[in-house]
Amino acid sequence: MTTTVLEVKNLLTQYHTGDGVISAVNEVSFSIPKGQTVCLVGESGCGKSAVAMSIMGLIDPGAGAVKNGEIFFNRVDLLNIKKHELRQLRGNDISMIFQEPMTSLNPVLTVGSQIMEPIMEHEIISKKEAKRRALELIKLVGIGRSEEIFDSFPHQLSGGMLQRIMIAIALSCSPELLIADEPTTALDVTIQAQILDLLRSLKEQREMSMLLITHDLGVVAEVADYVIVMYAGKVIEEGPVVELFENPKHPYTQGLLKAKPVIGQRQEELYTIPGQVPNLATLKPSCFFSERCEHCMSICKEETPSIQTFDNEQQVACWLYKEVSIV
Amino acid sequence: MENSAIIIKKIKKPTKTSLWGQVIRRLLKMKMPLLGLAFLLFIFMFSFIGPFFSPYINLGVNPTNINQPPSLEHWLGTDKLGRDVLTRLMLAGRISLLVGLGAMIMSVTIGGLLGIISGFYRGIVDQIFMRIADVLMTLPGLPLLFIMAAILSEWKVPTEYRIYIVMLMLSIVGWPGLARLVRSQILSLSERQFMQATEALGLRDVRKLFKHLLPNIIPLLIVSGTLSVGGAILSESTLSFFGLGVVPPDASWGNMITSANSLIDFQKRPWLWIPPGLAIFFTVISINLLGDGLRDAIDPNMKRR
Amino acid sequence: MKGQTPLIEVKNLKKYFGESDRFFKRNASIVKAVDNVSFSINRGETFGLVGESGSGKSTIGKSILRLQSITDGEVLFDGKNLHQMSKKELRDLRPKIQFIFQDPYSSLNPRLRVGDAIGEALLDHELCEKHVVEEKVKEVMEICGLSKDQMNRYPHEFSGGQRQRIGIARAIILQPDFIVADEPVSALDVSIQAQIINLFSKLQRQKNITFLFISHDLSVVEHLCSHIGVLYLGTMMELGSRDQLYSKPLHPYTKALISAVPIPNPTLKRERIILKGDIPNPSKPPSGCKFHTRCPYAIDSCKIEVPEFKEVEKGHFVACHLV
Amino acid sequence: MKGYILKRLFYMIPTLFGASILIFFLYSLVPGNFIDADPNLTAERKAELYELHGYNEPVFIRYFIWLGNLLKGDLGYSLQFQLPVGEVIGNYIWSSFIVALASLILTWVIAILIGIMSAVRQYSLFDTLITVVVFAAMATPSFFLGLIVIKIFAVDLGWLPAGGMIATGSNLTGWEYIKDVAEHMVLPVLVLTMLGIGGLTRYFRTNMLEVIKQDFIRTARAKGLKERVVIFKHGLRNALLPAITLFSFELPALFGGAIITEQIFNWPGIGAVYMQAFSIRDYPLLMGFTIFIALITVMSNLLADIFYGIADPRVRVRK
Repeated sequence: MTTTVLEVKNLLTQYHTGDGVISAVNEVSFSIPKGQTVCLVGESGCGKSAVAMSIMGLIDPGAGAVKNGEIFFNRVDLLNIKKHELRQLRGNDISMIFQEPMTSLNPVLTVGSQIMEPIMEHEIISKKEAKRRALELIKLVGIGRSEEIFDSFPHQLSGGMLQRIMIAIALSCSPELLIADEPTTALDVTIQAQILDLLRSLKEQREMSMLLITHDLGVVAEVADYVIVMYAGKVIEEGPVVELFENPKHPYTQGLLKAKPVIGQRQEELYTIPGQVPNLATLKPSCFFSERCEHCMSICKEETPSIQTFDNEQQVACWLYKEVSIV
Repeated sequence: MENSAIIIKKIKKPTKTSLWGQVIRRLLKMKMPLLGLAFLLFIFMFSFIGPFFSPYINLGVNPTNINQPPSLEHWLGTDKLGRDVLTRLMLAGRISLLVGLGAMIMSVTIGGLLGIISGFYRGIVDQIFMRIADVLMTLPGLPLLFIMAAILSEWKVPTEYRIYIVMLMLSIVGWPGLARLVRSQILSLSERQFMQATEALGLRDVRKLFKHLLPNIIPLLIVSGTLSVGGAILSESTLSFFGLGVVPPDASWGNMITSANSLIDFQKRPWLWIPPGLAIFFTVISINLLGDGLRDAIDPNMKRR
Repeated sequence: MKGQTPLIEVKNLKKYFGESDRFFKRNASIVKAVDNVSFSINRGETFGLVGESGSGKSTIGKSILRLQSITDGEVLFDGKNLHQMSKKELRDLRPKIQFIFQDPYSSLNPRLRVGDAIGEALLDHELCEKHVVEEKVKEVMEICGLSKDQMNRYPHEFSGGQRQRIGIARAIILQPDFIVADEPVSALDVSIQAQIINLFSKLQRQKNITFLFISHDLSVVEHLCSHIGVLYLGTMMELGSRDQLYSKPLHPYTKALISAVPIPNPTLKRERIILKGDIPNPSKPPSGCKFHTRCPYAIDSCKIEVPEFKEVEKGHFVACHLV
Repeated sequence: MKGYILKRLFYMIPTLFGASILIFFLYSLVPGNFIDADPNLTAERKAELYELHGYNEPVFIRYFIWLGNLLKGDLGYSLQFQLPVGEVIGNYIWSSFIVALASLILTWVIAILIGIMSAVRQYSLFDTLITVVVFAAMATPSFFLGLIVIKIFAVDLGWLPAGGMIATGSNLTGWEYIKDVAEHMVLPVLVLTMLGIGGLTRYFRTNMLEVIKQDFIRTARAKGLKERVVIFKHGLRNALLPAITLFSFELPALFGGAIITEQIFNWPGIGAVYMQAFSIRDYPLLMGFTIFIALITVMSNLLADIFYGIADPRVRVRK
């Protein structure tokens, strides 16, 4: 069994909002094998970004906090180490890129200086050497005229270029794990194709594991080795990408796959999942998808189903499969 | 029943939620603004109803006990004409509060109106008003007030009209700031998609102004209006202190403090000039707390001025 | 149905933005947001306008309904030139041509009850008496999948999807002939998006409304639109019916666009065209064919000559030297 | 950028012109003037002076004469000092300047520090305390604060002189003189600082809160930078940026003198001179002084934009 880079166990992250405390990440467990790309997919408000922020320890203390669970990174529990120890991991062994490249860089500092920052922070290195490394990184992420780009300001570059710079920053200290929170959502489709292609090639070259967060099932199919589907703060289904797409088990995953219009496979009427995501503040113990589920049974309304593993590594949390397999 | 979803959640009877109801509920949850509101209510009662309870209501000059320190009969002592300082403080409060509110109402009306017109109609109208506002804002505030006050005292305006003129003066200096704020709010609202929607729906200007723009301007007017009352009271007290605002025999907190100009009163009789100063201080601080609270209650993401 | 004059005709539409300062005649940098675009939409059709950011699709949408002035060209609605008519005439025509906005959180007045927002245009245009309006509002809310009990609520009490339904109800209550929908579903999640897309299909069938559907999402456009135009940097690259464009795309940009859309099928092996470089700066567009800087098949003449927008087969136009 | 400045310069002219009209006609409205107010002048002497200063010309003509001199840099002639207004301003401005400068530096240093600190430690006790202090500072009438400060420090405790610039009747020189002036300066500077601290602290706090919410702060943290670096290198630089425009708005106060504080502490600055001129109707001085401040205000607005352009790369460096 390949070693796992990251192991998340019963992670519980809560936010206090206008109408009470919500469990944005509700007892979530999963692991990321070395060199693999795991995709965390779900609609807005399902808690996928909260998972990433919990791992990085970037939850805004004023808004919420990680309440329970463990996050093992190379057998070290990130939730129980001292603040400065976690800080030394960030940007060094685990790094992150975000959705909005246009606002993710400091507008008054040059692009080059922002690439050099993590290198100078985490390694004992001269400024000259750091600059050389930065110029190399700019070339690595496929941007020509690296010298000119080094001295330019963020507002002078396009969205696509800025996202490449973010990737360069994230890779500056050759991290073991790269977390990408909706990296291509804000980009045009032709630029998105470039960035996904870049991420894929970088992953192969550097044997780097990646946690990619997205709401777009197309992106998942293109980049993922393993998929985790989240709904209302819970993991409802996970499995290897091919099995999950060919034989989705959870009604929500099936619904998502049928609801998305696909080029070349036009249907007359799109399947729709009725209703909308429930208010996380008023959730009672039940399957959170029960209100919108076609196969809803009485038990679905009373008890929350636990994760169940099948022989081909696929897992699902749904009462439909409870009595069938006895694993 | 084709697939378009009907909202599953059963709605109880269609309650008529009101926006202002929510604002008040939010406001009641905030400690500091409530404290401000409580003090303001107290100071209003103190100034407008207080005098009826005081035995010295007619403020009779009483040469026998002049300059008495605070005592049981005169909680805040008496002044050089033997008048009861506490009662005079109450009556002075009436004038200061009236001037503050009056000035606010005038500058909000003038500033609001001109801001809306120039923000909505733009073109030359906008240029003219904004140039005027520029000129007024270029002149230093205080000297401008002094000049106007000087004109006032030269024209021998009868004292009872004087406070209304002071209100007018304060609003002449006050309206440009507000007009600028309202104008920029109108400009940013007009960029919003729901205003482009009124364009697409072909609604008449009247409906755009009163049904769409105005309701979205009210929060700004309320907050800026509240905060400007504090500013007006401070300016009035400064003018009156220099004998250019409210002049005796009328009393305002500002001109009560002028008693501090005589050396003996300043050193030996602090009860003459400290209470009015504190009255101004606590009133204005309460107004600012209330105004700040109102801003967060009405529109949490309104830009802080 | 084909012989009829089209409901909407756009002829050589141009829209230039630029800081041409009158006093300080500097070399104002002009942005040609819409650069000589022409197309027409027949009654009952849904015409899709596809393009990436900076392609000018939203500007075209707004210019057609005269929500924006235009630099040059003509827009004919049922034969009448929208940009020539008086303000009064335009206002009277407004109920016939409606607009659906993209952002559910900014397209509704936060301080106006939802029922009033939907019904106010009926009142303002005096299309029916006051007491009838409430009935019409309830009826149209039902059609759009909203419960009529929520008439007196305010926008902040609704989810993104519901707000978009309100925007649609506000437009169709006036029984318009033509609706421009500017990226109506791109701000929504997949499950909600499907609900709104189905609502659009229902409106097409039952209300026989002609749509101009603007989007950057090629799969949504393929699902809803009968004819599609592909825009790049303000110029129309290719135009044709859904089958013509999706089964045999001619322009390299269209091919690249279609191949760039990720397909939710991990086992699908397909030859991917990944374009190099970035979308050029609109104020300094490339010479000749604007796409030549990123086109894998670009030859010399692409750099010099602007390709002619020619009809390669019935109703299928393309602007490319190699076709 | 250059075009923008030219445009601003272009708009400055009507504003200044408007200001000059407003000032002149406001002053002309005030009946009576210095000459009438002087009792020991005989009737013909007054007529002579009227003639000399052109008082019997119609208002418009007098305005254009005044404007003509203004354009030639002559701010008019002060009757009270028998000196050109420019000179009077020149003599008294520097004493106002040192007080205003001292309080400006003090106010800005304190405001930046506590404003940033209370933003970084939002919702802490320190933050609530600062908010109360800010509200108090913004609610205090300036003259009243002056009186209270004099009562406590000068009268009751007697640590510091109550007013004036130098100990009365002393003609110290060199280092002694500076020490004496400094001692007299403490209270006025303290008052001006306390008055100014409120608004500015609140401005920096709001600015900093706004900046801390930005995405690039989160990116800086994700890079593993120390919190100190994230706040002071990334956050502070962006929070201070708009403050540059605010700094230039302080210029008029720097030269205009604090009229009230100088009056309360009878500090011989330009503000006190203004008040004095006011009571004896020395209009040329008043008008000259007011247009002088208007000019500085307009110039400082322009400077504000220029500084901002230089400081903010998004404006300085075109795409």
